[in-house]
Amino acid sequence: MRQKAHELLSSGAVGAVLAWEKGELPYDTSPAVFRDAEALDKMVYNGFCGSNLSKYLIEQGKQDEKVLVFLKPCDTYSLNQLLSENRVAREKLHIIGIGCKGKLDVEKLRTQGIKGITGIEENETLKIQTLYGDHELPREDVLLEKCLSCKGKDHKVYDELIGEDLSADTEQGDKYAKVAELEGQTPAERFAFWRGELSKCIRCNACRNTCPSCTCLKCVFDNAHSGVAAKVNATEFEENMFHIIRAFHVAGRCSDCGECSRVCPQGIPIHLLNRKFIKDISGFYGEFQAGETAELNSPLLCYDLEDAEPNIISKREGDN
Amino acid sequence: MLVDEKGMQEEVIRMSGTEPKKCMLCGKCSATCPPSMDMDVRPHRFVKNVKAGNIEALMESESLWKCLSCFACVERCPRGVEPASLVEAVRLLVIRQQGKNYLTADDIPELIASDEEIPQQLIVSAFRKYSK
Amino acid sequence: MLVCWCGSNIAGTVDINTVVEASKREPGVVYATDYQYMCAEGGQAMVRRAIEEHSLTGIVVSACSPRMHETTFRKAAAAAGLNPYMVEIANIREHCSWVHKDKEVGTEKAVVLMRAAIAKLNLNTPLFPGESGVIKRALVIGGGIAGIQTALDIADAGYEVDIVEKSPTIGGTMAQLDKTFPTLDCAACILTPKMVDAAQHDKITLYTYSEVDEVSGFVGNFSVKIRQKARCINSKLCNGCGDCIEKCPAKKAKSEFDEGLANRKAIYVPFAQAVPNVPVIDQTQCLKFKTGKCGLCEKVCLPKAINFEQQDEIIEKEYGVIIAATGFRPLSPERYGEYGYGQLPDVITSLEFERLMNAAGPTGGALLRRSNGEKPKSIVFIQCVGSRAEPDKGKSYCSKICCMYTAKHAMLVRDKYPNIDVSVFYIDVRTPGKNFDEFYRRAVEQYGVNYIKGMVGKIAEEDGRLRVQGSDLIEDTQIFVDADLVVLATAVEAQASARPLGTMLTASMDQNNFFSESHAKLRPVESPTAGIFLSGVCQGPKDIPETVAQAGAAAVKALGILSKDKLIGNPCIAGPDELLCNGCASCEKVCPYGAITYADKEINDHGHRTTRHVAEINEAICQGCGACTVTCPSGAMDLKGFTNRQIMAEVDAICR
Amino acid sequence: MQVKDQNFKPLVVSFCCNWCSYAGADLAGSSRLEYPAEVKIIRIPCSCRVDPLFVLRAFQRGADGVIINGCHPGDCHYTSGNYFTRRRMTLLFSMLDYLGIERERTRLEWVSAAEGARFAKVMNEFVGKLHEMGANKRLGDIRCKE
Amino acid sequence: MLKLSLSRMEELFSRINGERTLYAPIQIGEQTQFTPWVPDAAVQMNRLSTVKSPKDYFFPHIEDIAAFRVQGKEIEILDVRTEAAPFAVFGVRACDAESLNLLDRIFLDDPIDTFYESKRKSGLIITTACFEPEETCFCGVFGIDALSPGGDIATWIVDDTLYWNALTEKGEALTEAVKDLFEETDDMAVKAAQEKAQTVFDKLPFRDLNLDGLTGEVLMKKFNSPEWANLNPSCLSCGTCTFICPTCHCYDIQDFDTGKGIQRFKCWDSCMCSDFTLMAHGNPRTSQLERFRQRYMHKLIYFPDNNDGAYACVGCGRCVQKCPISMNIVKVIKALGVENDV
Repeated sequence: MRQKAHELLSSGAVGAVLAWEKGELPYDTSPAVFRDAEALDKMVYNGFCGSNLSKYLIEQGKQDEKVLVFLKPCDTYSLNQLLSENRVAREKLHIIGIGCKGKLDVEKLRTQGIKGITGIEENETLKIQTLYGDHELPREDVLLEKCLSCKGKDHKVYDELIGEDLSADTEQGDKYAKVAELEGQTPAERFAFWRGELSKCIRCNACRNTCPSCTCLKCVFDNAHSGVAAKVNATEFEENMFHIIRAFHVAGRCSDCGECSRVCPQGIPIHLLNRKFIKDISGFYGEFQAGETAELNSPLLCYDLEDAEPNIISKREGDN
Repeated sequence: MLVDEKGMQEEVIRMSGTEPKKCMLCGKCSATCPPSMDMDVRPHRFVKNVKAGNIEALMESESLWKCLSCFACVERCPRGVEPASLVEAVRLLVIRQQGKNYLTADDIPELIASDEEIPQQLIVSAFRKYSK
Repeated sequence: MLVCWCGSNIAGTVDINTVVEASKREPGVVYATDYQYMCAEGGQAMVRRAIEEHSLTGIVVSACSPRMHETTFRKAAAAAGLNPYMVEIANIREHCSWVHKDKEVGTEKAVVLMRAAIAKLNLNTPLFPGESGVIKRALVIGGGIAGIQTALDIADAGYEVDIVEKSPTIGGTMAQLDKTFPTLDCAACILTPKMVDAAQHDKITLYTYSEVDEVSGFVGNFSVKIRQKARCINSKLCNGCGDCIEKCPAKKAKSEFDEGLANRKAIYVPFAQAVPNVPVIDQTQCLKFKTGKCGLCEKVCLPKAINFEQQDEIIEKEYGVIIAATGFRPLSPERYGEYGYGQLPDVITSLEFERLMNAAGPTGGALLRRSNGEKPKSIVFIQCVGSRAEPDKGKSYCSKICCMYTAKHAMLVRDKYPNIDVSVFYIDVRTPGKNFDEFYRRAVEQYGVNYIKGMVGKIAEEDGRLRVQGSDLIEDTQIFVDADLVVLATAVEAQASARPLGTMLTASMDQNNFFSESHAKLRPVESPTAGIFLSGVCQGPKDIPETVAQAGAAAVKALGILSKDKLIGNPCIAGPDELLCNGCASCEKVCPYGAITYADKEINDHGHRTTRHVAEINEAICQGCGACTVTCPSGAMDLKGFTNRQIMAEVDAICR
Repeated sequence: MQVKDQNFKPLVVSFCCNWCSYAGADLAGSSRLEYPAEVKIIRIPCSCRVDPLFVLRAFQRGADGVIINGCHPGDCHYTSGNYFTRRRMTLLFSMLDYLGIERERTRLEWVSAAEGARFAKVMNEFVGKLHEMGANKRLGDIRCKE
Repeated sequence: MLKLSLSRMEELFSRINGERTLYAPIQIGEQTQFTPWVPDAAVQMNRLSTVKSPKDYFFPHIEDIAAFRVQGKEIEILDVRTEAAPFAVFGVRACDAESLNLLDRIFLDDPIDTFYESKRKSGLIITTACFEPEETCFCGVFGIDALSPGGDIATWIVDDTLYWNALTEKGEALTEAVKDLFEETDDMAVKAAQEKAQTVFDKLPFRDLNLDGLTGEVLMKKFNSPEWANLNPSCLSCGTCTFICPTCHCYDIQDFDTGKGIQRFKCWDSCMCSDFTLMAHGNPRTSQLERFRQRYMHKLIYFPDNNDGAYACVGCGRCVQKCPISMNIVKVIKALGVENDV
């Protein structure tokens, strides 16, 4: 990867490389823009490159130059969605699809009581060195939540592929399992569940700002003229409001990349809101995966004369 | 106990699940009704009487027991009024007032023997209705 | 703030004084008063005076529905120099005083509705309507008597009109009729001259055997794609000699014009007086198309007008107005098993009866039984077949013309064949029209037609005759009439093509697939969609004189637009805030009118200049539905007159 | 058995499209058909003008139920508006349900200009249901309470 | 010094809670947060950093400061100020305790923030020493001794025993009230544990983070450093770092129209927000880079320049752990500090 980036950057074929940069600790890689071939030494690709680079292309694509970007299979769905909404110009991109066998979640290490991490060796079994001794863990136990419902190893948009062999078939769990479990509960139980989760929200906006579908120049919640702007969740209502509207605004556009839940400092399973919409859309209007191609229309931008009426909601649950 | 006619009228309408006010008096029910010729209160007038609240007269009418429950009137009525259902409901009123068994399983063989042309469906529905 | 009593209509259940006093406490309100009839001249004068005396920047009228008098008060405001869009109406009549009986409850609600209107008004801004041009040509869809009359009236006023007719000739259902009530003059004698007039009018273009494929645009500027189906005849070369028809060996097709009672050739003109008198090849019947062999017509055609290669042609034209005149079809009575239509050949519909009676019809005007070709001795007519029924049993409406045409039929039979007994089963005989009841009485009194009040329950064949079992409600008996022919007065039904056409025109339709009029009493020939007018039975059942009257009325309304050079638009349209527009084009995808386009524009955000792809609204095309506003996640797209802030202010005020 | 507050008056925001439902409500009025005064109507050009924000806003400010009324499918004055409404509101209502907000507090109805009686019937039904359920406690904003 | 067996903590908590509200690091789901203590709560004695710092209890995320009742055209101003009720926070770490001293510099300096002052007076801080630091900890860089924390009362947990030492008058007063639970003891066990733990501190990855050269004297140079352009692009401009930071103290004042009046409240703001510093004419900071730079310039240059060299960072490591894209103050210090003189 580094060699390819070096080649394209030094030849002037691209003006910038969007990739990951190694950090100060074994796991703190950051997305980075490299403009200098020398600096590519710091470029890294490992199990902690979970962040989705596609949204950065909105900003990086504004320059009058071509950008080389490395995308994992799931990131390409987000990029397709951005392409379909004219947020990124395809001709300015050189996309290299890279393999992925699931990315790691350092928080999961911590919740297992591992602290003081000073080194991580990545294999099927992770070898972790800490200030307090060494640990070993199966890789699959510390995968990011989003990798537990992997969309597969195919890249949906790319110019070339590198290291496809790196990809491993990830166990494809039922991504709707938790949504269905909640749907099966009583309204009071669901209400209690979501109150518990959403009351944790500190409105840091990390979910929104990382979301490759939340691409508004100015969010309605930041726009003093919108009438609904709010800097914080002053009441329970505002907690609900922010998350309902955010999920609604990305409904039919969200590719389920899982970044929202990954970045939430409070550990709120925000993706369960988006997945609810995805499940409903697929259930009511036919199977739909946003970002499958750049030409797809969001199901909220079209309709069918025979669409279900809202009473399908209670019909589906079979009770009330 | 339903003492007044108004109460009985409401009860008949409730039990039948149909609305006699929808009747436009086209007479199609009576035109189509097989035993209509033998009725004292023909189906369209049966509906009209329910509408007017003359339930007691209907309870004493012969038509009440002439109706075959063939539902031709229900099928043909352009307004969705169901004369047969109204007849049915009035019959039930009568049966309730009588308040005891008028037909037992033992009676059935005799009934069939007495009249070979008697529709079996009638026997079955009568058995269902006249015994409790 | 102005509160109307509407006589006792509002004042009866709303305490006007409380509303006035409450409004005075609302932020922004500087003056409040009330009046007996705000919409009357006195009330409007009061509105003007209040605006002038108190220098009002906006007014709220608490009165009847804005659908009634919003325009009235906007005009009054404009007369006093106030922008008409600075007027809001609180609907305290239809939505309040008329639905609540308790005065306290009504008053409380009226105050809330008034507050909501004030809250909205506080966020109103003056709006200025845009202008658009008018294409001086009308399109009439349907070439029956309605369409012909509308087209002639518009053409006579000096404007171009095109008629699109889906069958090969104009004339419509009226051309199939024998005589017309109540004068009994021959339909062809009064219709065919009009057909010829239309064909020869230099302002009228006929597109027969054609259908409307696509409509876009808006009042003044419709763009229409007309599909001219392949006739396989070059109309310009054809001289109408009819040699081709004579030689055509394929003669098994059912004649549509004769309601299937006679056959026609594969190449045919529907009837002798067809306009244009140009044949058409029925490709499903023609041997050349079916087997590749034949082509006799081509051989005999001297002007060489036959062209088997002809394809459908799409004609694109622009129109300022469109008039729907799609007419009707008689309902098929097959679903009513009691009549045996379809099984019993001597049970026929009224329109079939018209053809049987017509001198140019399949029997040459001789009334003969379908089963054995013998003369009938007794005929039974049955009215209300499929009309006045619950929606799942037929049509809920009265078809209006059946009583009269049945009387006509009965009379014609008795006149021509005095020996035939004629009975009519009816529920009611409805004859509200000039000379109508007299006509019906003549059938009874002069011609001895036997009217029986009651419906028919069953028709059965018995010894070659029809035994009609019905009710006689006057006698309160079941009766049996032996008949040789039974004629069903079938309900009027909208054309199957009406609803898809309505969708294309964005015209609203009622539950029976008739076109909805803009106002049942005051705007009966206009569709709620601007620039679309309704002519004839496509709006609802009516007889010929009514159809012709309405056709003329539709023409006049259409002329009202055609005669203008500019149309003033509705200023309540969408518009993007370019600073917020992401350029995602979602709005473009949901706009039903194609009013949104995208363009690269230089955007100046507080001196920060960037070039961005942003939405643009074509103000003449936008109709102001607001679909785009909700699609826009950033809230860049808003709807003037119904902005996000305004609607939320109303919500807030209601929930306060 | 839950004790119902007899004095509870549900607050209902009813969005009505200008062409069908608002006219239907007018017809209910001119036909003198009663429905509860707790229903307050907001006129919008088309049901597709209803932003989920408006629905939430109403609940925030203390509404106990929100009902959106539009033309019957196929009858939209703007051809397609109500089809978008149907998708949007189905999804929104489903999401509210998912968050545990009672399903019966939101409703989408098609009421034509000719259906005054139906308008009144729907409003009576809706308010009746809200009466049974009591006040909206799950989606209100405490700051907007008295 | 006093000591108490850990098995009797429930008793201690319930006694403290009796007098005042007690907040403690309690496990909720998979995270630990300061929340009001209730009997049998899962108090985390060993989990080092809570997601949010205890600053919430002194400088709340949202706080009403005034209200206006609007009736028609009448507006009435309502005073919503109240004296804070007494409370205590247990389990505060040395870094977080120090952060309150930094906040004091802001809020207790003229003009005094009375809302903060009231809470600071009523609040009591019980700290706990850190014997098992995380790899993200770097409080030592700012001269904080995690093994001898500050606050009103300091505690140490060694094996199965809690050691307790009051540091202030407020601390003494509380100690008096619960003294009967404790036994007197010397500090030998604590000392031994401190010595042992020091070896871990000496191995921390960021122990040598160098702050030299980050002073007001080089303000313009640092402001114009080309490094910002390298650091900034990854930043999502979310508010995570500012909201979990124990020293960030910016707030906004907003009005909420309730329909019946106005609720005026202050709420945390973040220099990462696009509307931070938004004024009537527009925003002087138009780019993400400027906002990103502001946060670190403030912590590392402006604040020490105005506050006797005290940096607005206590090395708690929260931002190192929680930044969604792992861009944090450590990386900034390394990029701009003395090692890279740019």
